[in-house]
Amino acid sequence: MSADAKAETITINVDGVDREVPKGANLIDAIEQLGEEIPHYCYHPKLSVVGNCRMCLVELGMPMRDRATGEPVLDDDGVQKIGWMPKPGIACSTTVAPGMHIKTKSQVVKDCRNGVMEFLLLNHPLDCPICDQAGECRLQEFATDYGRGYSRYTEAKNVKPKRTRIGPRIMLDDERCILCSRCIRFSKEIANDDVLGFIDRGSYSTLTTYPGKQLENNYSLNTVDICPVGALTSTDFRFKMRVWFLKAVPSICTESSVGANTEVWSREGKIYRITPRRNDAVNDTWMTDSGRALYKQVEADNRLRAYQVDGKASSFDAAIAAAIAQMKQGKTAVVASARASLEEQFLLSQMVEATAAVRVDMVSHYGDGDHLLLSEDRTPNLRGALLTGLINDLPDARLDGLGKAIDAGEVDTLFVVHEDLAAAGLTDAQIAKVKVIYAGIEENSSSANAKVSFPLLTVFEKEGSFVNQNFRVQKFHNAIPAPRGVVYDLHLLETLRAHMVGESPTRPTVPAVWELMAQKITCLHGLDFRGLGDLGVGVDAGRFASLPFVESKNLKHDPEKRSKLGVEAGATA
Amino acid sequence: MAIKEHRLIFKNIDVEGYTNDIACYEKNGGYADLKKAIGMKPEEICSEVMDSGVRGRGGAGFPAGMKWKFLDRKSGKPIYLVCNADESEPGTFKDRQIIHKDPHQLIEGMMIAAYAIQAKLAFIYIRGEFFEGARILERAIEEAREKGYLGDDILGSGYSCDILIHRGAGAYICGEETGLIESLEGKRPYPRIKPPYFPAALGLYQCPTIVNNVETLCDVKHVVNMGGKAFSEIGTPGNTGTRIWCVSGHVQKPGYYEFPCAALTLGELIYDVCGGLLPGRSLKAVIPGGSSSKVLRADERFTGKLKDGSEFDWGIEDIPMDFDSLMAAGSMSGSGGVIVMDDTTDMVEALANINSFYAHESCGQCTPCREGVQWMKKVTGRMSRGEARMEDVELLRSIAGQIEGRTICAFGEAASWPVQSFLAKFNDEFVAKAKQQAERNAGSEAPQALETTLI
Amino acid sequence: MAKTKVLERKPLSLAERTYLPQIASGLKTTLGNMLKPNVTLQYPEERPVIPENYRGVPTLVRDPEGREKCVSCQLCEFVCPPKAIRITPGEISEGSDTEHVEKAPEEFEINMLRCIYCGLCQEVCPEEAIFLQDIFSVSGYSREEMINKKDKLYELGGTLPDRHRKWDKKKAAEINGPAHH
Amino acid sequence: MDWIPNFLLPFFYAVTMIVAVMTIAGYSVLAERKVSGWIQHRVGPNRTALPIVGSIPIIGPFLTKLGIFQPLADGLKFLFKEDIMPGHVRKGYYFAAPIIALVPALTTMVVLPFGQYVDADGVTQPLVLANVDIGILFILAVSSLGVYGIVLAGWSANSKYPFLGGIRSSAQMVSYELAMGLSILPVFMWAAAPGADYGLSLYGVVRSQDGLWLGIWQPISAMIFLIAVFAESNRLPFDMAESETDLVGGFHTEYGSFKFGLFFVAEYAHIVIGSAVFVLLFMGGWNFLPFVASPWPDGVIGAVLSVLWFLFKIFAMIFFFIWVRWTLPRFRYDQVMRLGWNILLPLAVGNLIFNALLIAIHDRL
Repeated sequence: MSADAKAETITINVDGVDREVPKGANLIDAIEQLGEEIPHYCYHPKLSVVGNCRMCLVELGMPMRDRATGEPVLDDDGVQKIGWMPKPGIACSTTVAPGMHIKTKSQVVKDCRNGVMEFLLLNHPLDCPICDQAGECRLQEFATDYGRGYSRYTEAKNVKPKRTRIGPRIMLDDERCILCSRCIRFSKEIANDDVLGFIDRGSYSTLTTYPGKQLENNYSLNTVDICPVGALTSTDFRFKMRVWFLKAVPSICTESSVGANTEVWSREGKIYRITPRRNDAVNDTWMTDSGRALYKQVEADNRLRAYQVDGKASSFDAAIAAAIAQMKQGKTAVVASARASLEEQFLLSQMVEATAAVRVDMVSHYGDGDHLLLSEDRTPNLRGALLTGLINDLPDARLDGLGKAIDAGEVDTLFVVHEDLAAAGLTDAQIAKVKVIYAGIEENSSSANAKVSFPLLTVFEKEGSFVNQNFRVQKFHNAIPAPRGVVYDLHLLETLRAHMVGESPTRPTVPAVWELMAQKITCLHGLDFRGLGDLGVGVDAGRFASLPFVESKNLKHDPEKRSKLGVEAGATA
Repeated sequence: MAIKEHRLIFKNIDVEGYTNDIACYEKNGGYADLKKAIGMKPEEICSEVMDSGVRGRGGAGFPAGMKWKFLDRKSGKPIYLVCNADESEPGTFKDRQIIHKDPHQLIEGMMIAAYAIQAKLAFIYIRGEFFEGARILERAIEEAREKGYLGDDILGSGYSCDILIHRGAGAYICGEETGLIESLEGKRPYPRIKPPYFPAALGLYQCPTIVNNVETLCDVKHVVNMGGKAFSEIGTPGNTGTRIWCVSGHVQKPGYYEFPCAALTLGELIYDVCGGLLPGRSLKAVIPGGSSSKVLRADERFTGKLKDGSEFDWGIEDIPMDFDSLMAAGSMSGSGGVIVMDDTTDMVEALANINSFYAHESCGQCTPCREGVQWMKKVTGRMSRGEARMEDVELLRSIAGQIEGRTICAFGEAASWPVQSFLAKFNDEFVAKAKQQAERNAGSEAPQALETTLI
Repeated sequence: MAKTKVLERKPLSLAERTYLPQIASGLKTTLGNMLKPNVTLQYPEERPVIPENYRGVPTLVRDPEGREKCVSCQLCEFVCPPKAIRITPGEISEGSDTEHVEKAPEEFEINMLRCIYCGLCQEVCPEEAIFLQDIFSVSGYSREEMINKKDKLYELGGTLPDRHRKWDKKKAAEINGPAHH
Repeated sequence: MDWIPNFLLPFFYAVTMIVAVMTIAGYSVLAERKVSGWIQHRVGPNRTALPIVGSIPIIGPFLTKLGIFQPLADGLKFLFKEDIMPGHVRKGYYFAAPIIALVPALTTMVVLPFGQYVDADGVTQPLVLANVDIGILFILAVSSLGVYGIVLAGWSANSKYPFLGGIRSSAQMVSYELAMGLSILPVFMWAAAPGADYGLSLYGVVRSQDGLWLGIWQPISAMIFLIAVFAESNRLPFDMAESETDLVGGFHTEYGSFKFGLFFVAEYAHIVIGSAVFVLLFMGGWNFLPFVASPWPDGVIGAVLSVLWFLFKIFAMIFFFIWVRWTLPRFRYDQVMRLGWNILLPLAVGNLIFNALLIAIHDRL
C-alpha cells in the first residue's frame, strides 16, 4: 500500500461501528482489511466483478437526504436516518462511500448466506474425500459457517463430466464446479487466452474449453489456485497429498528476474507443490506454471550430492583443504552466478577479495519473455550481483573474455559457481588448461572436469534474498532440510574465504551477513534481513539506471520508468 | 359486446385488406409522424413522451420518458436504441402481432425514438423462434430504407440511423434488458449486475443504451401523432394510453384486445369481451400479467388503499385493468398476458408447469436462481407425479423465499412470485395433495427427507 | 474451612483384638471361593463373545462387491493420535471398473506398535472403509511384521454390508447420463 | 566291606531324601499356582504336556490339565535361561547367596523323622537319616542360617531394593527366632519329661503324641510356632523381604534364571521343612489321629503307611500355607516388628512360665 493511499480513508459504518477504510476500495477488500470477512466465491481482487455467486450479500444503506433540498433527513432523536436498501446487495460490486452503512451479521444476511450455501451444495457432489481441494475449499469453510448440516434435497444430483483433462496440467471435474467463472475471467483477462467458457444453461451449465482447444498457457495453474472449490485440479499435485499435512513456507520463484512471491508446500522434507503468494508490487496473485515445477530440481537425477575431490567422494574438510591448496597457488578466476542469493554473492565478493582473484566473470541466461510474469532474464538475482559489486556491467552469454585469459595463461584456477563452463563457451582445451573448483546444484560439464566439487543447495533448502527486475529485495525461507551432510552455501563460502586469509571460519547466518552488507553496500543502508518483510523492499538503484537491462514491459515492470526507479523504490518501501 | 375496443396500435390490424407492406402503411397515413418528428427538436419529442406518461409495456411498467431522461448523454459515447422484441413471457403474444401485421408502425416508432434520443444505431432484438417475424421485419426495413425513412440522412434531415435485426438464439432471459444487451454483443445472455451496469449509462458495448418494448415504441409514434397531452388523456392519470390484453386460458374467446388503461375491469374482460368461461365451469384463478405475475384467486377480496388515497374493496371481477390497480391487488399487469383458469385446473399441476418453464429458462449465472428454480421444479414435478411429502409445501415456500430478491436480475422474482402466490392463495390445495400422497406413499420406498448428510 | 467430624471408633473386643476370629472368617471366605466354579475361559479353544462395537484391530473393509472402499482421503492419518496410520494416496487408472471413484490408496499402513485402539479413524472415515473389528490379539516376531500393510488390512477386514452404496449410485448416474431437463 | 552301610547307604538315603524334598518343593510350587487359581476362580497351569506321557489317552490330558508336568518345565526353563549377571553386583557373594539360602533348607532334613518302622522284633525304629537327640536344636540352628543367603543376596546385589529386602529379612528373622524358640520349649518340657528316652529328639516328640497331640495340649505354643514358621519362611503375610509392591522383588530383584530358581526352591524347601516340623511337633507326626491308636501294621507296610500319612499332613500344611497367602494381606513392616516383639515374645515367655509352673505343680502332685 502506498503512502498516499494510506492517507485517504473514509468512514463507513459496519454493523453499527464506524470504521476507517481506504477510499475507493471494494467493499469486500475494505472489510477484509478490517480483519473480517464477507464470504464470497466469484469475487477475486484481481479479476473483474460479475457478482454471480450471491454469497456476499449484505444489507446496504446510505444516510437519507431529502431529494428536493439535499438536507439530511433526521429521525426523532436528531440523528440522520439511514436509507436501507429494500433488498440485500452484493458487496463485491459495491465501492465504499463515505457514510455508507452495512450490516454483515443481521438475520437477513445470515438467511441469504444460508440460502445460497444450501443452493450451492444441492448439486455439489460429496467428493470431499477424494477432492484435492478439501482442506482449503471455500465451499467447505462456508458450509461449516452457514451450512445446514443436512440436506433437504432428496432428488438426484446433476451428473456432469468428471475427470476431464482440459489441459496438460489441469483436470476438470464439472460436478464440483460452482460456476463462479473465476477461471474464465482469469484466462480472458490475465492470461489473454480465452479458452474457457460455459455451455448449457441453468443448473446444467458446464465449464468446458473451446472445441479443439486446451487450457495450456503457461499460467493455467493459476485457475487451480483461484478455483474456490475442487473443480480444477493440478495433475501434478493431484492425489499426491492432502493439504492439511502440508506446511507452507514463503519463498521466491527463481525462474526469472520477476521474482514472483511463492509459497512452498512441503511435508516431512518433501515438496509437493508451489503456489503464488500475493504481492501487488510483484506478481499480484499469479505465477507461471513453469515456475511451479522448479521444486523437482530438489530430487533431480543430476543433482550433485556429495563433496568430490578429483571425481571421488570426499568429506567437506578434505574438499575444502583441496580447494584451498589449489587456490593458494594463485591466478584464480571466479565465475559468479546470478542464481546465487544476494548474501552468497556478497560473501563470494569477499572471497574474491581474499583470493585476490584475477578476474570475475558471469554468464547471462536470457530467453523470451511473455510480458507477464516471465521476463527475458532467466536468473533471479542478476541485480544482486550488481549491488554487491561482483560485476559492474551486464554479463555476456559466453565466457569469451575468460577463454582468452586462459589461453594467455593468466588463469590457473577457476572457481565456478553454478555455471556450466562448456555451455558458456569455453572449449575443452581451455577447460583442460585450468583446474576447476566447482560449486553448484547440478552435475554438469564443470563438475565433470572439476578438481573439487562442492554441492550447493536449492532455493528451497536455504534462506536468503534475491533482487528482482525492479530492484526489489525479497527474501525466501528454508522450506525443507538440506540433503544430509551438505553445509549451507554461506558456510562454504565463508570457510573458503577464512582459510584463504588464515582466519578461523565462522558459521555465518543470513542476518549476520546482512549486517555486514548493510554497512558495505550503499543501497542497503538501514536495511536488515528481518526488515525485508514478507513482501520485500525496493532499493534505490539509480546508479544502474543507464545499464541496458533486457527486460521488456511486463506485468509490474516498465523499462520506461527505469529512470524513475529510485523514486518508485522509495515509495514502495 | 358491451364494451367497445379502443384500438390505437391495432387500429389497422385485422382490418380487411390491410397488408404489412409499406405501400399499404403509407396509404393509411404511415410515416407522417416520422416526418412530423423530424421537424421537431429531439428534446421536444422527449418532453412530449414525458408528458404522455407512457409506461413501459414490457412488464415492469417503468415510465419510458423517465428512462430516456436517465440516458447518459455527456459521455460522448454513441447512443444505441434497442427494441426488445424477445417476447417470450408465457401468456403474451402482442408483439408478434405488431411485427407480423404492422411492422412499419414499429419501424416508424423506432425511428422517432432513435431521433429523439439521437441514437447512432438501432437494433431490433427479435426472439429466435420468430422466423417469420424476422423475415417480415427485414423486408419492411428494406422498404423503409428505400424510401429514406431510415439509413443515411433520414428524410433530408441530416440525421442518420439504421436499424439492424438481431435474432436471438431462443432464451427467455434474452428478454431481460442487460441479458439482451449481452446477447446482442455476441455473448451468453448473462444479465449484468446493477449497479454499475445500468443500460442508460453502460449498455451495449458499454455505451448508453435505451431498451424499449415493441409496444412502447409503437406508443411513441402515437404520442408524436396526437401530442403527449392528448395521449395522456387516454386512460387514467398515471396509467395512460391503451393496453393490449392477451387473454388465454379457459375462456370462450381467447385473443388480444386493446383497451385504454382502466377502461374495463377484469370481470368485464373475461365475461363481456372474451365471452366468459366454458359452460358449466366457474372461475378459479387468474394470472393477470404473464406467468411471472402473482396469481389472483377467484373467491378472495382485495382491499386496501390506492395511491390517491381512496380505499377499495374489490372482488376479482371488479379489478380495473391498469398498472396501479393490479399492483394494488397484489399482482401486476406485466406484459398483459391474462391467463384464466377455471375450476378444472389443478393448481399443483399449473405451478409445476410454470416451474418447469422457469427451470428450463434460468440462465444459470447466479446461484439462487440456477439451483433454486431447478429445485422448485423438481419438487412440484414430484408433487404432480404423486410423490409428495408432507414437508414439501413448506420446502417450496422456503426455496422461493431464498431466491426472491437475491438474484442478479428480475428472473429470480419472476420465478419465485408464482410459487409464493400459488402457495399463499391455494395453500389448502397443496397441503391436501401433499398429505394425501404422503399417506399413500407411507412405508413405500419414497424418498426420505434428511437421507443424505453433508460431509 | 472444611468441616470435619470426628467419628468415635467402637473399641475392639478382646476377641477382635486377637484378630483370630477375623482371620478364621477370612480363611472361610477364601475357602468358599475356592469351591466356586471358575470364571476363566480356556482362551485359544474357548473364545470370548466379542460385543458389537468392540474396538479391536483396525482393518480395511471391502464392499459387498469386493471393491475397496477406502479412497485414501487421509483423514484417519490426520486424526490418528499416535500417528500410527500412513497412507500413500494413489489414483485409479482410467478404464478401470471403479474409474469413477478416482482415488484409492497405493499404500496403507497401520503400525500396530503405535495404535492405541481409540477408534477415531473409524469414526472419521467418510467412506466407512476402516473398522475396528473383533480381532484383539496381534503378535509378530519383528517390528516390520507389526505394521499392517494394505493387503493384510483387507485380509483382516473382509467384507461388510454397505448401506449407502454411494459409488454405485454415482456410476448409475454416469451410465444413465445427465437427467437433462 | 563296611563302607557300603557306612558310606554308600547314607549317601543313597541322603540323595533319596533330597530328591523327595526337592520334588515336594517343586510340586508345592505347582500346588501354590493351582490353589491360587482355584481361590481366584481360575484354573492354574494346565497346558504343559510331556511328549509321550501327555499323549496317552485320558490319563495324559488329565495329567496335563492338572499341570503335573509344569514344575518340570519350570525347572528346565530356569536351567536353560540365559544366566544374566548385572555388572554392579559383588560377584562372589552374589553367586554364593542362593546356595547359602538353599543349603540350610536341605540340611535340616537330615534330622527330620518321617515315619516309623516296627521290625520283626516289635522294636519301633524311627525313619530318619540321623536320629540325633538334639534334632530340634539342629533345625533351629541350621534353618536360621538361611537368612544369610537372603541378607547376602540383598547386600551383594548392590542395589537399594534388594538391600532393603535383605535388611528387613534379617531383622524379621531375629525377631521371630526368639518367639519361635521360646514357643517350643514347653513342648519339649512336656514331651521330654525327665526319664523319657529322648530329650530334644523329634522322634521323641512324635512318640509322645501317641494319644494327645501337642497342638491340642499346647495351642498357644502351636500358634506362636505357626506364625513364626510363616515369618521364617518369608511367606505372606510376612514376605517383607520380597514385598513386590514396595520393593520391586526384594532381595532377589537382581537375580534371574537358575540363581533365582535356587531362591525359589529354597523358599519352598523352607515351607516343606517348616510344615514337617510343625506336623512333628504339634500334629502328631505320623500318628493317625488324636486319641486313636495308629492302625499301621508292623513291618514295611506299616512303615510306608506311616510315611504316607506323615506326607499327607505335610501337604495339608502346605495347603494351609497357600490358603493363608490368599486370605491375609501383607503386614506393614512396623506391624511385623510389633507382632514379633510386643506380642509373640511376651506371649511365648508367658506361655513358658505358665507351663513351667504347670509342670512344677504337676510334678509336685
